[in-house]
Amino acid sequence: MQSFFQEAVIPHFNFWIYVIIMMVGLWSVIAKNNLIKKLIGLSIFQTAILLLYVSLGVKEGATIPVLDHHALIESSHSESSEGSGKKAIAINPDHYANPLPHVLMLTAIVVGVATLGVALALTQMIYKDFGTIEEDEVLKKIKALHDDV
Amino acid sequence: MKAKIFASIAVAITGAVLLYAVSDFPRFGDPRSPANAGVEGGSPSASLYYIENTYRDTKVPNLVTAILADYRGYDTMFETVVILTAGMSIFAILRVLRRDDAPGAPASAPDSSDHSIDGDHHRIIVATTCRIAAPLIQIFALYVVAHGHHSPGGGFQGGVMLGASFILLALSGSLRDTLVRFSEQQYLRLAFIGILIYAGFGFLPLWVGRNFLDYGALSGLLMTSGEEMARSHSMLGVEIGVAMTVMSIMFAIFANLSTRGRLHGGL
Amino acid sequence: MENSVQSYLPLWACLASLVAVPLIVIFRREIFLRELVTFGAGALKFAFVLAMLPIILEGNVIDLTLVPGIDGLNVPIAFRVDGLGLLFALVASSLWILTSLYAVGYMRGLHEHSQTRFFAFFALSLCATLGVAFAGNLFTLYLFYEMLSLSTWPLVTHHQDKEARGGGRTYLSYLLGTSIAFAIPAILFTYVRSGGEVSFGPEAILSDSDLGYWPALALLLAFAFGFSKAGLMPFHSWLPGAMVAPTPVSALLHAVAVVKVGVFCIIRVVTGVFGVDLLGRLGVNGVLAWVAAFTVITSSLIALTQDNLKRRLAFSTIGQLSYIILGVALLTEHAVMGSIMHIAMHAVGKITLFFCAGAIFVACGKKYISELDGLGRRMPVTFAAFAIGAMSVTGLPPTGGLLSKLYLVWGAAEANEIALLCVFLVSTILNGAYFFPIVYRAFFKPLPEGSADTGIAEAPLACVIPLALTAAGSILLFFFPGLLFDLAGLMVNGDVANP
Amino acid sequence: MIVTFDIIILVFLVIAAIISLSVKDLLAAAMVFGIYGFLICLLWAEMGAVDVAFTEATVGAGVSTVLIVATILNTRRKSTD
Amino acid sequence: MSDHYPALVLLAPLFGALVIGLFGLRDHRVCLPVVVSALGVSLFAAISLVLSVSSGGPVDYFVAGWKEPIGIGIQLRADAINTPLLVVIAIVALLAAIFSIRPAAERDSEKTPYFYVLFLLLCVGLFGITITADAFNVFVLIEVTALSSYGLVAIGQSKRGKVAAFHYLIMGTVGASFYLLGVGYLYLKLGSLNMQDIHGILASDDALADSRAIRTAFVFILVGIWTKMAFFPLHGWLPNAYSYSPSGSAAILAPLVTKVSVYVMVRMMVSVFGLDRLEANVEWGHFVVWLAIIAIAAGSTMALAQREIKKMLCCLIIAEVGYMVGGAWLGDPQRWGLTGTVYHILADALMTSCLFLAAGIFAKWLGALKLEDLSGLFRKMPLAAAGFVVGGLAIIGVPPTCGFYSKFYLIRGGIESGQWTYVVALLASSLVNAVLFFRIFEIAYFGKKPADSHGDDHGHDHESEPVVRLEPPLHALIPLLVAAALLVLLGLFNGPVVEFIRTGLIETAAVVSTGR
Repeated sequence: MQSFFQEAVIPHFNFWIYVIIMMVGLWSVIAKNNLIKKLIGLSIFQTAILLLYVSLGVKEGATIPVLDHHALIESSHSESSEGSGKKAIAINPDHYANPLPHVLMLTAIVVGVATLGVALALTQMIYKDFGTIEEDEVLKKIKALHDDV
Repeated sequence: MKAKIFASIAVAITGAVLLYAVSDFPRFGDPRSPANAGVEGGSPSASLYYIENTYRDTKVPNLVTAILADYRGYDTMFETVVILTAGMSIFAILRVLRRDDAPGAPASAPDSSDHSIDGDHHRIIVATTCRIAAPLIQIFALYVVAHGHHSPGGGFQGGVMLGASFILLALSGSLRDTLVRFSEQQYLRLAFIGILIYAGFGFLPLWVGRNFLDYGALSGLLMTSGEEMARSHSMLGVEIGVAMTVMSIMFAIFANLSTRGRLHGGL
Repeated sequence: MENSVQSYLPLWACLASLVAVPLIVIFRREIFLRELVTFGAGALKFAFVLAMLPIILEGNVIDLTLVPGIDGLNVPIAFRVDGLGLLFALVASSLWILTSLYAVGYMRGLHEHSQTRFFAFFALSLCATLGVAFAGNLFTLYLFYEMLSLSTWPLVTHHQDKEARGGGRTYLSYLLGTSIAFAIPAILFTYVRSGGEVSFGPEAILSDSDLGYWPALALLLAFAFGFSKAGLMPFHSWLPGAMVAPTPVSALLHAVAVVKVGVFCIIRVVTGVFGVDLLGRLGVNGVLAWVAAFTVITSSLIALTQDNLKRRLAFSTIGQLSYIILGVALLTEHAVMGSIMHIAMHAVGKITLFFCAGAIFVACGKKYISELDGLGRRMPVTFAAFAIGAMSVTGLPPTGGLLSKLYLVWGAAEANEIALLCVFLVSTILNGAYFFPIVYRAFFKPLPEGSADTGIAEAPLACVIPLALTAAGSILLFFFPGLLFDLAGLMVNGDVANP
Repeated sequence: MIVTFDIIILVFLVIAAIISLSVKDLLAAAMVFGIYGFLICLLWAEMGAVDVAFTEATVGAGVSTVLIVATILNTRRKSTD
Repeated sequence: MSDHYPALVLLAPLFGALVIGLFGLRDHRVCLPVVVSALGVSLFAAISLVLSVSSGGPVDYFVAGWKEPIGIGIQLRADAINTPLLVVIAIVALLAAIFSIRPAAERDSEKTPYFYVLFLLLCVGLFGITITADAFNVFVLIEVTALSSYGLVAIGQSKRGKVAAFHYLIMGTVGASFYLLGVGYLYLKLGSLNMQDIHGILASDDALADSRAIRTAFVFILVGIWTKMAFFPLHGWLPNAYSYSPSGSAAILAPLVTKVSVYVMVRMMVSVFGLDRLEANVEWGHFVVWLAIIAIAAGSTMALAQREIKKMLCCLIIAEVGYMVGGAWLGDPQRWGLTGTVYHILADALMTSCLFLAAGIFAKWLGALKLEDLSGLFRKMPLAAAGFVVGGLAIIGVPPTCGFYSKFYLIRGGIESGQWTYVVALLASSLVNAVLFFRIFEIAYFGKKPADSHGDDHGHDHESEPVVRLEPPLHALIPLLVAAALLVLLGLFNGPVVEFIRTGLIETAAVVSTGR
């Protein structure tokens, strides 16, 4: 068990945790009776996927994906003065975190909030129509109202 | 009770499948993993290209903003469209449009439930501090939007903060006063103008015969030294468009949610 | 040996009645114009079919592709007129003119409601019938087959009362059900098996394919039961059910058009898809023959027990159809010729009987055979025609029915199927058994005393003339069968057979 | 990217998620959801994804919590499960 | 301007939505002309794309001009599989837009501009999904489509509509997140988001392609897409969502959203994972075909049990999705099943559009929700009833309509791949459809008064002396009749369409399977 923990879990710790968070979210989306609890579960479910994407772009000992602005300007000046085409200092990619997952996750976060906003609007209308935000009570009331266009 | 059992089964299956695959992942934080450095069979890794060539292509040190606005600008345009769609859906669901209360008209007459500021002592302290803090937040937000090229930030973050400043005013003071400053007609129009700016920047290269969203073609229009600077400036323009849309939609969502579409009273 | 001629005649023939449909609707107010359109379309259609006769008689075939099939890729829609197709088209279009005349008299006589719809759908179903006759491949055949079932449904349920609804439901569930359940898979299997080749050509589609005994049997039965319009047991009960329809519908459709389409499709399948030699080699046709034989005997027995005149005629039709299938299943030259000729003979004979049944109903509202005592004296022409029709269907000398039945028997002897030979003879006797008591009862039994003997008289002229003509027709066919022989001969050995 | 710091935040994250979903009072759930949001923002910053951290702070944790609270005040506060 | 069609196809509705947003909110009259012209431009662009693809092969379009290393920018790709779908989306959207005009007097007509903004944003999403060749971009556009469809479902007055929209949102978001998860796993193992690039790597390195992560990725992408297309076990949201939404929304959502998800599945199978690899592990194919058979059976039986028209049509959609998924996974040698599926996407979109337009007319102008309310329909609305009849016959699969031909190709695929149970399921389901629709025709035909009828399959419009005529206004009737005519046209001209699809399929499969 110890070796399994050392060899399998520690190097992928982030990925194990993201699965756990995702399952917590998924469980509550299906099992919770309260609509708002469902939505909180849904948001947690979506943030878990963010955790996967960002943690696959992490590099050990790498800084944030913003290039050191001033060093580049001096290098391009010095390089343009010597007239050599190549930039003076090469940017070592291993020093910078992988920027692509970050871009994707910006989109995913915003999509998550947008969905949450629409869902909350629907919850309010359900409350206005049925007077409750508990799933089972809402379904009972729907069966009660016989035909509504 | 049935839902709980079904949920547990579904979670168990999904969890098992996910964990089954986790052991196949590269080590966490490994700089040479396929995502970070690509696979020999495929084309050269995108992220390596971004890190090495972004500054050469666009003169923008913040890689994330560069990818966000230029390389994958098409994604971001649809992200703003997502926000606009959410705003419109919430409008369609919640907004109570009585015949007279056409969207253009300012919020209807204040009714009793709208407790204005002066009547309530505790709120005065909060309200005045917020009224002072709001402009500061907005200035910082504009800095975030403009400085997105060099430091973390950009259209989305700045836009949300601008929206948050109005939400702060609405929360501390009354929604009715905030709506006077930032009426429904204004924020709806601003939302659409934001995307118009973004799509406009994308549409211009088409006249010059270059593909959609290819900012390099705008160097003539923007009178910049080279294509790279044109890309950098148009990215800023695009970020402003995004900020406008995000600001107005975030405030619109809050205004509708807090008053369930009646746009008076509020929290 | 037969070259194909490109000509648009089959298309015009089909379109003649299709064009009539909107015209009938437009003239729904002016009754006379509407009838004129129906007759005009009938005459036009018959003329186009006649125009094709000389071409076919010279031994060549008319081909016309409407939607091209791209190298087996898609489903082509094409016409191909040959001897069999033309014979069936001749019978259908000629009898349509008479039936239109009859229908006008019948509908006026009974003041039926919504006649425009009736005539419009009548024209449409004729277009479908000719479409089947001229179909050049299995898909076009299926396309017009389905169109026929759908366009005849409103005719069957014309009265829109309780039993019309029941009849319509059985009618559709049988026809549509079997066609989707059996016909489509059969067609698709042939399409896949023959590598995309489905059009009827000089030699059969599957003739060279190495089909095993059981798959071939399954395919043949799927086709036979798929085209349930041919009324093979156990999928026959839609035909008696369809008797709820007004008599002109029963007369033309359920004696000539719809049922003959079923049989026509089966003949197409046997000759065009399997080919006589493949079936002979596998011996699969024996099973079909026995199914048909069983249908002949049982339907004739049931017909004996029926008191309703139209239902008795319906069961007799089921029997006669199985004659045709039996003839084809025997595969010998004369049997196939006999069955093809029987299409025409039975059509003319049975339509006369249905016309008489309708005339009786119009004249005195009687439907049941037990009520027909002594009517012969009151309605001499109708019952004389009935007698001639009965003789033709049973196959007695002065009428054409004898020739086709003779060829069938000759073919059975050729194939030395003694048992099937007996089936033919026994069923002939049974035919006589359920027809002639009616004639005897009408002429020789006295009128029941209590009935008002003055009121009953001949049906209106518009009904009587057509039934007289068809009766005369069946006699004529006995003396001048030349045309039928030629057309039938074309199909059997490809050149004009001398009688 | 400090591994121990990473693990601590992740553990807190899971705890915050479970608490937020199990507490009965919806306002409390919303608050803990806010905490969960800011913990995630801390995690992104620690992992080097600063832009994502900024967005998560403003959009993910900030606005979502405000919207949920606004909805709770317009509907009902007590939750059965 | 002409080589920018891939971008123009979805920019037109986007600009349309912006124009309505800016000017339409106050003045409702602006809405319709803008919508029709925007969709007209998209239709024109889609048709010219079809022409250019048929003449010159697939068209690649690199947004923002990043071409050389393929994974940098976002690539749009128009090939034989998606361009016909673009044309069908544009046509169905145009029909639905014209159908859902609400005269100012109507009850909730003040929401018309919001309806049309969401309508156009939905079209943007649908066009985007169909044209893009970037795996992540598909997720963003799925969200655009999803959000606008939640709004369209809940825009009406019906209480049940809101609850249905809520469930639709929950299941839709979970589905989209599973899809995102799948793409994440692909990116994690292959380092690229571009479909062509992913396929190149998978084709060149078999060990990697069979690794656990890639297989899990495919499972999650499939499950996510199945939720979006309401494939049987994950169909819970569809019947309520589309039957309680207003007629205008149902006319655009029902025909397109599920079909585009099926297209995404086909795109994933053909352009990302490669057909030959999928056909390699046969047991996976059999399993999915079995799922499809269960879907067809369930859809048909549910349809039989329904008393409401729209609910019944929704259950038919579930069965039709079963056809398409089954057809795609048959794995028959000449790929007739896949051709049938791609053709059925087009055919089914038009069929569902025709039926939902008719159901919308009956609900709105006849107040008929249940089947019984339709009695005497042929007498009251002969033309609308004719449209409904043609739609019904197409679903049953009567020859001249496209329904027959798509079933024909699917059955041919079934026979050639030996999946006899699939063939039997298809035939049984068309029998059930026949029972369903003739039950309605009988009610409609046999109404209390001696109603007249025309049950033939060419939609001839001839009625005898009508007593009372309740024909819906022209703006509702014309789209229905156009849709019915299109059904027959697509049927008759299935030859060229299928040939176009097959050359594209063989070419994409062939080109892609050979890797770089």
